[in-house]
Amino acid sequence: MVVGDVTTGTEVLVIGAGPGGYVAAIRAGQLGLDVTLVEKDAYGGTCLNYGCIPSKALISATDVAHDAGDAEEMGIYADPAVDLQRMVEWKDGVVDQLTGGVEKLCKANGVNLVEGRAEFASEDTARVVHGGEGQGSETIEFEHAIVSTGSRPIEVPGFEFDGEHILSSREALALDAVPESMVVVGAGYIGMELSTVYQKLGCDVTVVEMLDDVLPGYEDDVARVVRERAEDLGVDFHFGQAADSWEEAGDGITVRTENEDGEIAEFGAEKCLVAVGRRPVTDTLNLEAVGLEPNEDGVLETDHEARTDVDHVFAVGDVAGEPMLAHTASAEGEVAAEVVAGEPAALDHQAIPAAVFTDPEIGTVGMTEDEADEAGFDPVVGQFPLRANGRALTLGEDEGFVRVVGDDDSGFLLGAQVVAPEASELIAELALAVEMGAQLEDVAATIHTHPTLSEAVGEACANALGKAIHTLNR
Amino acid sequence: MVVGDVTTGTEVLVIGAGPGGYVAAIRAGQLGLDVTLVEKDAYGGTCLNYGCIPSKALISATDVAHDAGDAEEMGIYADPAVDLQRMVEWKDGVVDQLTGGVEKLCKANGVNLVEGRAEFASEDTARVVHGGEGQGSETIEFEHAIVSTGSRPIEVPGFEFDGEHILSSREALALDAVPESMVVVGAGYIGMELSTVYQKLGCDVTVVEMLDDVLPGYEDDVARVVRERAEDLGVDFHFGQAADSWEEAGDGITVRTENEDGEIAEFGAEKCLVAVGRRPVTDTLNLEAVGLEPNEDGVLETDHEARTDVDHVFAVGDVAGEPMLAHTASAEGEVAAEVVAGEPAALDHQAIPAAVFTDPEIGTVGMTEDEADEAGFDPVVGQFPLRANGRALTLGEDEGFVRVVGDDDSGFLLGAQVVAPEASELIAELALAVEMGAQLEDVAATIHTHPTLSEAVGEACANALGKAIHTLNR
Amino acid sequence: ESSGNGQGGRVFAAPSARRLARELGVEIAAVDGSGPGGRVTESDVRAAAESQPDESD
Ligand SMILES: Cc1cc2nc3c(=O)[nH]c(=O)nc-3n(C[C@H](O)[C@H](O)[C@H](O)COP(=O)(O)OP(=O)(O)OC[C@H]3O[C@@H](n4cnc5c(N)ncnc54)[C@H](O)[C@@H]3O)c2cc1C
Ligand SMILES: Cc1cc2nc3c(=O)[nH]c(=O)nc-3n(C[C@H](O)[C@H](O)[C@H](O)COP(=O)(O)OP(=O)(O)OC[C@H]3O[C@@H](n4cnc5c(N)ncnc54)[C@H](O)[C@@H]3O)c2cc1C
Repeated sequence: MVVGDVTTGTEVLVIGAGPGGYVAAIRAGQLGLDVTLVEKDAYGGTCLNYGCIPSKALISATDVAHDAGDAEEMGIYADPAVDLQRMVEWKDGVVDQLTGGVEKLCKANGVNLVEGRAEFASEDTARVVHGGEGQGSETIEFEHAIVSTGSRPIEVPGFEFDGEHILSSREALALDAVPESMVVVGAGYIGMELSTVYQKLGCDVTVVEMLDDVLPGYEDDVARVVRERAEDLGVDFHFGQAADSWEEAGDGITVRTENEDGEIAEFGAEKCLVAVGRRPVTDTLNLEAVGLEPNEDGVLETDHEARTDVDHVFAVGDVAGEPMLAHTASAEGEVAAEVVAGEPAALDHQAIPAAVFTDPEIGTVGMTEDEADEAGFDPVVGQFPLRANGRALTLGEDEGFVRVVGDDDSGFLLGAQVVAPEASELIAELALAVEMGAQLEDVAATIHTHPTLSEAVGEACANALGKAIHTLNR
Repeated sequence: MVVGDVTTGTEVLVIGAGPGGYVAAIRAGQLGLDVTLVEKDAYGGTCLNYGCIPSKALISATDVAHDAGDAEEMGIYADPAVDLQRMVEWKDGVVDQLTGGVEKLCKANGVNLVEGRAEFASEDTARVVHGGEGQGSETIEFEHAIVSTGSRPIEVPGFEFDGEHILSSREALALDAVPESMVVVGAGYIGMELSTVYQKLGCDVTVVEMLDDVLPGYEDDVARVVRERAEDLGVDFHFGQAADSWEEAGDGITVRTENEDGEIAEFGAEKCLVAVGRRPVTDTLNLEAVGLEPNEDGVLETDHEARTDVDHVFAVGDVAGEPMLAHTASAEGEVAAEVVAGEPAALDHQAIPAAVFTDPEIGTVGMTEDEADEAGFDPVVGQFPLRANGRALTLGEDEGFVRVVGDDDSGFLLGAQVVAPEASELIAELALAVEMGAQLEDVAATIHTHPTLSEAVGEACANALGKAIHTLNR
Repeated sequence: ESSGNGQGGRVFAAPSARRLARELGVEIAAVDGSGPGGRVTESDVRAAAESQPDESD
């Protein structure tokens, strides 16, 4: 045994304190379990430190400046200057407040916090190497383990992150000055959120994407609204282009891409952000020791109780695969903790909403029309354009729509696609409706406050029933 | 018969084209009824022309300017200049777009539009005097009438609206320059919304209110959040003061108020806005001719089908009394049209949400804790502070809370009080929940997107059940 | 085939009813709903639990 090594025991060992892990730990603590949470880096994980929160902070702050500079039509004359370093410091303050809160909540719920990197040593022990030189290590015996080690950005071959020329989203959220120009590789949600921010901050953004539109996985008409707005802002898109190589050139770099036909294109920029997806963190856990093996995508597969193939080991969050979203991680974390505590919990959610914080935002939940059709339903669709919504006009933001998909036979609401200002909030009502097994009529007959964007939600449902007031019904 | 007088007939005569009347007319048209809509002034009524829409347009535009000027902490340096005249023109453009839309929708649904002032002539006829000199008049025979003549601002004796010194909300929404200073009489929702706008535009606002806090009718802790924010902005409040008289003084006026003890106070200002409530418009309709009489508050009383004491006459919207809200007017309008068409419609809504567009906003629906108690429920309350919500922090707006009231025995959600950014949108999910008879658990178990303000809604419900994650449970 | 509970992986019941089903050991996707559109209510779940053979030993 090395110097400083001790052995401790716990009922529940949680590895990784992101929104999957810390929520699992708090819930386990609430349920009276003895729980130990190990984190090697920062409480709150990717989400609070390098993901959701920093990105939304910069998006919102940028909008405050950008909107004021773009409102002459409203009689507002301003030429805001942005000090990115100070904006990033403000963002760091927000992060600190939230991560500090997570730490306090863990303690208040009786969670033992251990700083260090954990790996499995056997079926029921893990070794934790504490951070920092000579801090020693410890062995933790556990009855149950919850793995919540999250994910890391995928690197494109030849584009290793160096923090100077080639950035991951993490570094792009902590720059101290706005680059003059940036090539963004990947038009998924992270690439699109950050392209929008930097373009609004005055950076010339060029997006290169292998597929033929932004936001793969979203329906064409949803993606189009976001792409057209980004184009209006000045973002330059190149589709069907795979990032091939790069080299330094003058003060910046040249990024080379290749299309299907093998044709090469070159894009000069100060920096390059690579955002082509994320991969579960399973390679550093010594999973064999506990008898587990991730699948070919690096994912720890789980059942409806968030349990892996090894009965007393659970996996939640990004490490358990798609959808890689913070609220999925937390929902899974709660279920895992409750199952460990012997409660009849299950991952039987009918509705996992998702949001993209572009301009305008996107919010989706449940099935698209095509998905409903494939699932054997008889889809009926209702739609309402934002330009017919009074609140959208008073906000000066009238692009987008609310679409709902129901089943014609039963009237059940099956899903919704919203592209609109505050779509991330509007989707909440629709998620509740889908989760509860509401009918289109239930939402249409609910009174929506005037003047609000949520009136468009009610009207889209009414439209599916042929009785919307503020749009013509099919 | 006077020159130019003609007699026409209609199945449904709708008097007044506000959100009550035009929605009734469109719905009646959709249901295949022959419908005539008479409006003396402007399509869309108070709501679109002088109320909801203009006020929200100015609130939102003002915030664009104000937020940017108040964001040094975020690294944003701006000193926006506002040209109120241009802002009001932009607002007028928004109004025109919406009122034009209303007119088009009426026509598309086969509604006969008649411009002029209507009054009853007999049990089944109304006389319409067309607008403008020599435009003539017509007599309309109707089978059913829907009265939707709305309301007008109450005048305080001695404070007759003159459009120069003493303003109603309508005039305050159409000024061509920001006054240096303004006394606002009345701290109800209209007074508070406009005080906030003008203070943010640089006007020194003094609010005098007879009662002892802002927003009478709202719970103390809800009102307090809004009052304190307004005070931080610089609004000067004087409670327990009744407006007594005013006189010109130099370039402006002096407003005199009196407290309970008969003590007089004086407030100098450039202008005075009086916003002490609204009263139904029933005095110009010649109601006796149709056999109706309003109650002592000027209200036309109606039953659950929006029907008055006279079987074939309905009343909807402000003219039918509290709550005087645009979405109530529209909901009543739909019901009246459906009842006329022989559908089994009724005003059986369980949840009428309401919003106040102050800073932060307020959204409420259903019962407060006290109301639940009085109604014989066993109230259980859940609350979640915005400062523990990640999205609120990333918006730099972390004041306020979400509160939910449930019944401990049955678990049913009975009501909610939200004071938060976007409270007007957040209340939509809670209104659906109350309307559908959801339990606290249903909302708590629904996954809310991260990071959104609506997570606070889910957590408030979880808190009521003793299992919120991001706040300590009682 | 008519749409209904359990179709396309969807269960048309409120979370509270689904939790009750788990507590009572009822497979909710197999319960015929009596609510609007065939929505499964708490009383449907209770009825299903009562008519279900006792599987405990
Ligand atoms: C730029 C960006 C924006 C995003 N925006 C959103 C958004 O708006 N909404 C949304 O829902 N999702 C968003 N996401 C995704 C979201 O961040 C993840 O889905 C979420 O963080 C997953 O949570 P998790 O708990 O599974 O893992 P993580 O948050 O990744 O946390 C894992 C933790 O485990 C720790 N760890 C790993 N290995 C070990 C070990 N061996 N020992 C000890 N500790 C270990 C890590 O240090 C980390 O703290 C975004 C991601 C990025 C990158
Ligand atoms: C400043 C302000 C802000 C407001 N903000 C909100 C808000 O945010 N949300 C909300 O829900 N409510 C708000 N309201 C209240 C809202 O405007 C009213 O509740 C709503 O307009 C009521 O609709 P209505 O159809 O009953 O009447 P109105 O909108 O008042 O319409 C009545 C119409 O009838 C016409 N009329 C009257 N008499 C006759 C006649 N004899 N012949 C022909 N036509 C006639 C009038 O010209 C008018 O167009 C606000 C009000 C004000 C003043």
